[in-house]
Amino acid sequence: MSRVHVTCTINGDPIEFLCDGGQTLLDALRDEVGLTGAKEGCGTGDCGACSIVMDGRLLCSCLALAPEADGTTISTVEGLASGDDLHPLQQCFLEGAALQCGVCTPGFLVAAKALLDRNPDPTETEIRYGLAGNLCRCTGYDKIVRAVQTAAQTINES
Amino acid sequence: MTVTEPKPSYKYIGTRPVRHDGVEKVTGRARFAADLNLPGQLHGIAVRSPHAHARIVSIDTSEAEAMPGVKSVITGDDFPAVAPGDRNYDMCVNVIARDKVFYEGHAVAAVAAITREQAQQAAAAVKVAYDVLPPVLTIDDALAPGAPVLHGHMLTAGADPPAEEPSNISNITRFAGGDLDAGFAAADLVIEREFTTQPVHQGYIETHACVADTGQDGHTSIWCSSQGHFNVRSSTATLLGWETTRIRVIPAEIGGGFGGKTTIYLEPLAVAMSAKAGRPVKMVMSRDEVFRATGPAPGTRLKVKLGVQSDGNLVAGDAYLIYTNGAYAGPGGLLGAMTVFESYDIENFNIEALDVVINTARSAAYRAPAAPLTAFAMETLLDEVATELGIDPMDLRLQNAVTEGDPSTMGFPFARIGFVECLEAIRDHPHYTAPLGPNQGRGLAAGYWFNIGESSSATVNLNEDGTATVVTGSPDIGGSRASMALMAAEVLGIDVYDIRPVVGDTEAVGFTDVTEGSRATFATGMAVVEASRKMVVELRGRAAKMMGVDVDDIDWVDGQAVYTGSDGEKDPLPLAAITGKAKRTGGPLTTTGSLEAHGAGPGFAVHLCDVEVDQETGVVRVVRYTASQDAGTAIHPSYVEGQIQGGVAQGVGWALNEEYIYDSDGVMENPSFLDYRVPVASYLPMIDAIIVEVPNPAHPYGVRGVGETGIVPPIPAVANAIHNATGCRLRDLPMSPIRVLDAITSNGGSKGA
Amino acid sequence: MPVRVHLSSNLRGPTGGVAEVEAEGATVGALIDDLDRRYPGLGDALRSGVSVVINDLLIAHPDYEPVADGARIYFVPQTAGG
Amino acid sequence: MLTAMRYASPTTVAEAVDLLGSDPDARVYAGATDLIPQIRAGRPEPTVMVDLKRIERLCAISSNGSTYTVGAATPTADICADAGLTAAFPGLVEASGLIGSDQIQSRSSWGGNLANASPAADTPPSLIVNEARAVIAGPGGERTVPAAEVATGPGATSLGPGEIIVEFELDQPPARTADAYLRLIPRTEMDIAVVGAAARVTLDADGNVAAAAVALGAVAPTVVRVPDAEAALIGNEPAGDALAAVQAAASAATNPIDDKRGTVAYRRQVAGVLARRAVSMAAERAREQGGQS
Repeated sequence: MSRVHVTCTINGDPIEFLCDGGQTLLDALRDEVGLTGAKEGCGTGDCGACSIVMDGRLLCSCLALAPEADGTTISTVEGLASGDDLHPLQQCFLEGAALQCGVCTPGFLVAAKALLDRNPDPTETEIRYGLAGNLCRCTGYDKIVRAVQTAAQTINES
Repeated sequence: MTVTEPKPSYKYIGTRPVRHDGVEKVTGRARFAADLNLPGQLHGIAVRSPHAHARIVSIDTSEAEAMPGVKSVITGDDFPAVAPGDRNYDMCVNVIARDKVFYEGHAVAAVAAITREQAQQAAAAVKVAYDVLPPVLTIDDALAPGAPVLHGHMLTAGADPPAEEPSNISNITRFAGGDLDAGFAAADLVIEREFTTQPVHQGYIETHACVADTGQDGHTSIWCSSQGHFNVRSSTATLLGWETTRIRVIPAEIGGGFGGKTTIYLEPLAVAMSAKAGRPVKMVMSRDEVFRATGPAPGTRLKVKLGVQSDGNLVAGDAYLIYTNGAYAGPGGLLGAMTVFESYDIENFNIEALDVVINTARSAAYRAPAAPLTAFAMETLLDEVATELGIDPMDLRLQNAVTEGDPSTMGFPFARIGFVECLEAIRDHPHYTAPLGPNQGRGLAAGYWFNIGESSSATVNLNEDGTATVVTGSPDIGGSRASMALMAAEVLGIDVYDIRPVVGDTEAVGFTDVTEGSRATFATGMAVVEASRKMVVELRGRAAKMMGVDVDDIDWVDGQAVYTGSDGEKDPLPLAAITGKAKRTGGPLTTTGSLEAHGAGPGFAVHLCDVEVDQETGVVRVVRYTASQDAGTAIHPSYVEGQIQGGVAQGVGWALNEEYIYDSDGVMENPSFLDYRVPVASYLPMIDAIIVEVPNPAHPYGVRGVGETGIVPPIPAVANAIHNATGCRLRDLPMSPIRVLDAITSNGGSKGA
Repeated sequence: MPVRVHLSSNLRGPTGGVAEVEAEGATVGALIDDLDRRYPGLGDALRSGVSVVINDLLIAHPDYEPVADGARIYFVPQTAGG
Repeated sequence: MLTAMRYASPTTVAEAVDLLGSDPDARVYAGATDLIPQIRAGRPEPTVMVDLKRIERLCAISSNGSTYTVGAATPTADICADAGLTAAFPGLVEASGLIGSDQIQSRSSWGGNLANASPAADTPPSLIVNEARAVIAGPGGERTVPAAEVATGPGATSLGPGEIIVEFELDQPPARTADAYLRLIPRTEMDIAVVGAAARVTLDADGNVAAAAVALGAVAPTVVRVPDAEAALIGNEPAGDALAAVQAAASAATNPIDDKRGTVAYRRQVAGVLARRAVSMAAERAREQGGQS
């Protein structure tokens, strides 16, 4: 059984890894690349905890096969901050107490970043539908929605 | 918005600092149990029963053991025998079945291999021969004459006369007070209704996971996600028949629990396999396993009857409650009995509660266990009473609400409680009188939950630079580290960011009970305050030494030792000046607080919910929600609001969509987040959380537990709102579009009585 | 000095349904021993899964808790939580 | 997940057809939003996953003025972002946008939605009322069939061994024509339709219905057309009795089952309600469009 050699760019870094043909991208990121920010909450694309962006598209990495990453550019939650400077979304999640247990937080941040990249000034409803693929069982979403609103404002003002 | 009684002014308590573990969590670096990998690690998978009820005839592991990469295969035979009736029997045989399986998903064996795929293939190769038994799946099944009895040793506790034959009723609880017949005779209105509810899951996003590493010396370390690592240690030791001290449990970050991680499932299996293979073993449940094999909240059938006088005075209450606790005995009925009438002053009452066992996964605690369901019954009945008598539902509750000195169901008089204040906070909120749109309705409901104390430990270490490390034994599920730091900052008088709150492992901090019963900020907070106060005594002593004065002349003010004696002026000594000289004044500055917390204070909540109902499809949308809750004192208000909002969201899901669906063989039909529908962001409105602060006199800062009460009122609040919008009373959960449309259709299709 | 002890209604089997009884003891544990002498079987009921409320304070494991003169003691079932 | 499974990413239709035709256990991999969870659960066990997303033709949207061509693997996110499609087929685009979350939208496609042959799929009813044609490539070359003929039952299609849907063709609708799609799910997002209803209406100059199509999802083994509803609309104003007839005809056309997501009675009743609302919404859109043309 031969493993597949994948070359891609993750969070700006050139990365090579070996994976099985049937391995999910989530498992490869976590087990082969060592990036454990994306979490497996369901394995069926229903919770969004494994959200990443591949070639500009937001997706659940549990529903992608790892070999598909060859030649792509991927960003994960680990790439959201620049050095010590947190992304405004991260800062607003912190200041707005938009996380409790924190296990869904990486997925929310990645999805919210994709949402704001596409729609820099979303309404509350657009945020709620835009993040409907990410489950949070702790917060009731109130503070998450507010944090995304505040972050959008911060980004738009800067 | 906060309703506040006159209270001491605090410098740190009540502020909203960024949580100390926050940066790690927003950058993806926080380590949850499944994120840890050890060198040489194997992957473990449980083999689970496809049958809801069966006798295990034989287990053949030989083929699995011979497969490539397989290093360890275990069955129940690898664990010490446990006798039926032993106090740990249920827990032990739930983790791994012995002679019988009691639900679909019950673990019967486990395998560990080099890769997860090898383990999966080997798990599929374990051959289990079952003698399938008829499953007991509902309350009616369980209570039917001649029903198959799950546990041949189970005699009903609390039965009068004492039970002589085994049955599926594990426990009967009875509470009574006053004269029930006289109470109903004095009533002008008597209403009796029956309610049914289905099991629901806590739905934490992180599945159960652990890594166990057993060394040559026979000691093991376990990294895991749990609400209480000391409990993981003792339970694992019990299952393995090991001395507790052979096990060290290191708490990973925990991705939600809500009661579901107060018990154990994987750890003893991982340890046993690790011991057999001599390598670390990691186990991570799939979502499917979480649904099938870990504890949901009970399903129920509840019958409640109220007697009311025409002025709204509640004079009699009769409740007959049945809770299914899954495959083993559980406390659902007892807790239902303790909560059903607890919020109201009803002189004459009778409560009988049955706990029954059925062939579904063993129930685990879920946020205010049992109370959301008794509230569903009681608070919708009150709504009906208000409608019948033409009394405003708020006035009806204010009139009958328990206040300080009123007797609880159990007889003791309530200490200072904040129920009336919570009601008033909602009454005075603009939401209460805001106009409703077409097809909209508004529902009011209240809820009650205890808080519990138990054992907690904290250590305060002052560092050379004048900062402090606060180590506690309570896993941080929802931001409790920040609360610990705030309380320590308040006592020590140093900045909250100069305190590093840490959750210590079982060998790094004193024994601490499970994070349950909303106890972390209350009880572990007390331990932090005690350790911090001891530290202040110590610091005053050191300062006195440094200043050369009597310790009685030193006060501790805003993080400094201040001389109050009459021997002239002396410069105050800030904490950092004292820690910098610790070596010369007596050595390291470390104090501990270990205590059994007394005086847990009951918490009340009052919720107001607006729904919009599509009268042609039965689809219900929650369009506005306001919730008040007595927090005693909100240590970190943002996280108190978060607890309230999270409770509301879970309660709304429970009300409208969530349920376990089984086929006729007891196989779960919806074990995924697709078909087990927890609320998504687009399903909910903003949730306005009003913190009411009626301090708990038993806590140094007045804290009441806040984690659970918020899930109690939403179900009846939604039900009452649906009634207000449609004229239909829904008494069966979930209030799905199918049920709502059915109710509307049988009601004549329009807003009726 | 005897104190007044209140039993939640599920604990009243051994007292024949009587809610409030008298007992003596310097600690709650001693009180339970005394109650067991007066109402055989009550001791067992009070030693497992039972808390007390003394002077508004809920105490989950009260065996060695001192009982002051004039105290009112309420025995209640222990709670759990999630 | 199977370690032995291979991954292939052909860049031409011919390569894909070769791969699929030469191995009966090869599976098409487009979005795989259903397939990957199924494989993880142990069934099916493909030998090779043939990723279609690197074949340009399968991911392109184009129009020659009279016909739109949409690659079968085009992510529905791209379809929703396409102004031409949105103007011409608002209901079909809405249906496309309802498939799962934004994350799923990056992967879901018309081809996947149709070939997966779930009776509850969101886009097939809309593809059918818009008379979409599926261009199918296989070992024997290409053929074009009505989209309605692809799914033949739950999980079953008319696709032969080695055949894939390459693209869809949709004719530019005539004037005063619009479609709509409504579905019922319990929680606003992230759900499988309990009932889906698509309608397309063409109005004449007087505002009466000149042509109509109504199709229902999740109420039978395959999408159900409702000819009685269509007949009731023709020549009439899309209001009052005509809409009531649509509702009754739609309910009557259903052949639903009881399952964990819905009951027969509920599906039947709600199918009528949604069909009526979808017709009404499509007619409203057609009317607005008439004002513009």
